[in-house]
Amino acid sequence: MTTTQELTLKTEPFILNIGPMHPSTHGVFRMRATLDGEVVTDIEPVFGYLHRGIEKLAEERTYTGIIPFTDRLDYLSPMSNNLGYCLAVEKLAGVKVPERGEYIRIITAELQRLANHCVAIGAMFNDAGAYFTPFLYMFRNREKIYDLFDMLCGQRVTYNYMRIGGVSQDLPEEFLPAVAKFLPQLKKFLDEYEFFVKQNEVFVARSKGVGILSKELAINCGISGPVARASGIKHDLRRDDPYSIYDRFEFDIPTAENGDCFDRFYVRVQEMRQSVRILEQAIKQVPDGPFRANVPQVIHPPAGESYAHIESPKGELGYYIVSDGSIAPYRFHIRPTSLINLGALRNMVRGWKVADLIFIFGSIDITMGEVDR
Amino acid sequence: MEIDENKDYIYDAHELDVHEGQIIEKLKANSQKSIPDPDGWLDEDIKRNIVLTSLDWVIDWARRSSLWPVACFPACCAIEMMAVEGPRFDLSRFGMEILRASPRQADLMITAGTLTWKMAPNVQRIYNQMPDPKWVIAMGTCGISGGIFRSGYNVVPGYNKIIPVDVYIPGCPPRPEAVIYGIQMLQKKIAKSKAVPDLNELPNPLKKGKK
Amino acid sequence: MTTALAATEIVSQLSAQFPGAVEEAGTDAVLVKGEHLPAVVEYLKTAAGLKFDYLNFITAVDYYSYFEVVYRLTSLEFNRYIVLKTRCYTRNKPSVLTLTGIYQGADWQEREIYDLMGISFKGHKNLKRIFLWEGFDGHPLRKDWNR
Amino acid sequence: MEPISAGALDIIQPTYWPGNYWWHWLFYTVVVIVFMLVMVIGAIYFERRAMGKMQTRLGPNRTGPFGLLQPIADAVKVLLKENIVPGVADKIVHFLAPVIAFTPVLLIFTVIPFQNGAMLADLNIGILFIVAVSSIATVGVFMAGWGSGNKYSLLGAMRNVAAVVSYEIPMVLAILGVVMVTGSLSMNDIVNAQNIPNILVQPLGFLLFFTAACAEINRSPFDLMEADSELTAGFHTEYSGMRFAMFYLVEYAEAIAMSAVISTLFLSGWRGPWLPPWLWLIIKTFFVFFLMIWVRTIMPRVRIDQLMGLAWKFLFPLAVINLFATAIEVLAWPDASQWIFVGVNIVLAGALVFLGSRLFKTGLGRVEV
Repeated sequence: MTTTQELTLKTEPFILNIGPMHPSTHGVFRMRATLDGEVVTDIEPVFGYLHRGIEKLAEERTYTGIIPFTDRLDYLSPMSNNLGYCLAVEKLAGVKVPERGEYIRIITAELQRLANHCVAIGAMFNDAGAYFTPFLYMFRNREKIYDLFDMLCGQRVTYNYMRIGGVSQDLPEEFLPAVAKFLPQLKKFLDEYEFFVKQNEVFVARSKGVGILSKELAINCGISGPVARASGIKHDLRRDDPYSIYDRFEFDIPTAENGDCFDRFYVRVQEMRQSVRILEQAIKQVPDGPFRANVPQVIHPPAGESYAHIESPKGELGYYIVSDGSIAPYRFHIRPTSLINLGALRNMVRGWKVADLIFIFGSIDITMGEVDR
Repeated sequence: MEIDENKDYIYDAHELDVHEGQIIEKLKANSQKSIPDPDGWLDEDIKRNIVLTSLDWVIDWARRSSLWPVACFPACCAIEMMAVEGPRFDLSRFGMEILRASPRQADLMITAGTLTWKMAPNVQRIYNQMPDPKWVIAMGTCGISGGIFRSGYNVVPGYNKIIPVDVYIPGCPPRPEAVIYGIQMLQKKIAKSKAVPDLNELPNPLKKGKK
Repeated sequence: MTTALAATEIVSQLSAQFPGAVEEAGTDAVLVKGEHLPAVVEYLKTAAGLKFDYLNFITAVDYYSYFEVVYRLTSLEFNRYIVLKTRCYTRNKPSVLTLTGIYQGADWQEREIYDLMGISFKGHKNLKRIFLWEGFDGHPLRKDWNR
Repeated sequence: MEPISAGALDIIQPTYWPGNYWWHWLFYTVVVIVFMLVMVIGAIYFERRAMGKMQTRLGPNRTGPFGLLQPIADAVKVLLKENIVPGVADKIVHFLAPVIAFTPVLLIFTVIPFQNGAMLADLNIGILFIVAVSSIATVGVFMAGWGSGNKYSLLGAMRNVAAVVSYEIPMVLAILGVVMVTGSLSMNDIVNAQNIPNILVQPLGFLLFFTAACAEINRSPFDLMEADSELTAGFHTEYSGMRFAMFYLVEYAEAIAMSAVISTLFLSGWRGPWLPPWLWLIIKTFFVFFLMIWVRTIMPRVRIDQLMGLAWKFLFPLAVINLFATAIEVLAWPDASQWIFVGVNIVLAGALVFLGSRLFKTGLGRVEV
């Protein structure tokens, strides 16, 4: 007589290699996923397919010469990267940035946050399987932000706009009116977009309660940015450790409770609204005056070390610079937001389906340029 | 299969990693010279003064009108590639909105981004998986020569060390207009190619050892 | 503003808890002896009034005569930070104790240091190269590394 | 003993061939194949342009006038591409899969009337034939997934089989409602009986059949077997050149065939004023196809367990209720005007869909598949 014990099927783990060249790994991320049918039982991330050795290359460049590298770190938000790096060097060298320069920096950084979240939200929908539509609508608005940057520095992606002690060139006359004209359009678009997304039953079913990241785990993994705030951590460096002139603006820090994919989407949309709020205040207050401090092209900061961090669109982006008094940094380390935010991916995806694995990964919003550096 | 929440973060895929490392080292040793661009036929064509037939014209027209790119977007240029696909620049006008995720169904590889040695075997594999006829556009300075990362220890100085490249689009990253221009250049190039082979040049199975 | 926890403030507390653990106390950083590091960090993480529960980053610097591993911890509750450092004085197979048991976020950062700087972390369960491939010659971020 | 010549004549000229002559049969076969190919080319162009418009872009407009030649260029190019068979593939299965997937789609068109009686075979079990034949394509898909020797393909094929097996049931139950109202299984009779289009008499049946048909032919949001963002290209990841073209053709031909079936069953097929009947059929087919494109453009993909949940928890109970309601109507008041049932059924359908969606939401947990 056969018992239930004997009838149990012997199963083998099904190992699926996802990436490095896969349509929704946001670049060249690779996962070795162990599947049980459709259920993901384990994943092992493999990195390094875009490891360009920026930290080593920076040791042979001058301090100003490193700024182009920072553009290419997180290529979805180069302005924020520039800002973080310049803050670190200014902290090291003790440079004071003039008022106008500070305002220009804030405006560009917040516009960059809008542009980044456009892609983050759009790509997240693509990973959920929407055939490009939400992505392209977001991209249409992103193009408008690109136009503004184009006006500012003549580049569309890698701006190389900020300098140590300010920015490379002054605002063109038509820039601020253009921003003022763009913001109401974006606000209207966001209302519309959020309405349609929340009405979409399939998206809600796919995202609510999926890929939950608990608050404790998020803190333990060092996760920051919208992902952490979606898990209920009310931590924003713009508020908790104000750099530049963020203490002059009024804005809220949107948080959510559940820490699922829907909350990550929701927090990003709310953050875009807050960025619009900051921009509205900032463009009214821009003072006249110099846009750049009087800093030599080749600077020799005193020997020492400095760490400056900013709230980049993806989270805490930090630069740790050790100087030996020469024209090049002795050691240049980047705190990679994307790499550290991925730290909890394995805990988030285990037990979910393959489709969810892709979706949860998309909802974290990473850039491989920053993960691998 | 039960999911053990407390299972340690250990994998026994060491052999796989070692194997991957060996492949990379082998490729690195073998690809020190640039692969010449596959347009030698252009000169030859002019020399021999071959007239394209109308069948050639039809096939070339079909090939250049429907270039399906494969998704090969390692780095920064991918953003501009997406912008080209996007509403403003709109690659769908040329019938190129079908981004095939599987290289088996694609004709064109737009290499948007820096190539690292760790990635090189994968790119080569994708290229080999594409069915003939296939074309490659090296997009951006990193794709052409390694760009500002050229001196890096893990960066391949240009895609043409790994795969033959048809069209180069400079820029870091190139603007979408430049990308569209590059694609049109490729279309011109395809329009000149000879699709139907000469019967005299084909190997004759009846005569062994002779063409 | 995240304020620095002055080294002098904490050093007496640490010295009382772990005699001989603090090697040197600078103005902005505390230099901890390698063998005491996990215990000190555990104490900083759990002790009431400190609660350094958030690991910002780990990195390492090559000073030729020694390697310095830098840890920056933040207390989200009290909005304060502290920088811990530890040194290993050997160039041949330097090693530090791991923090993966205390902070999960330390995992990949330690692997990165192992990969690029060649410092191994004792007790790390999955210490292998993260960015470069198995068989890559040397550790590129070392100052004496040559292509 | 019967003369041999009589038997031979039976083979050449059986009674069920249209017009009773074999050349009619041949002519219709050619017409059906050409019609399907032209429709597919039109559908591909139509879909790309329509989706372009919905996505704030243009869609193909450079190749030929208004981009009309784009699908032809695609077809010529794909047919002339190299055909790769992977080394680990099962060669025979890999070769046969597209053929097996392709044939049943052609067969569906044999029983669709273009005009009163104008069809290749007026089977008296036409709709049953469609149900039977349309699921054979799954065998081809599964062969493709298995024969490719690719893990992504296998996953996609397994998903497809699971989906088709589940969605057959609500689909057939939805059809039964139509059969009860019209009283026939023959496609021609179904169209002839529709003085009021069945979409009004059977609104719930239409919704169920449309959803189930979308799932069965793997249109978005149920395109789990291709699932670009997860499984690269799903079951046809390893197919290139002409084989891939066949799968691409199958995808659109199935969509067109299902649209034609829906317009025959629910939108009164070729019937309509002023225009010639075949044009009405094409217009209605493209209207249904447009609905499919619309859904594809605006919906993310569902997960496999949600797909199953939708079939068994939502569509199946609704289909059964619909069947009972129709049965009562047909049995109890066989002579009442259908317009009364139109009103009753629309109200019933609205209420059921509303209640079902509320109930379905509460049960949207994880289901192990």
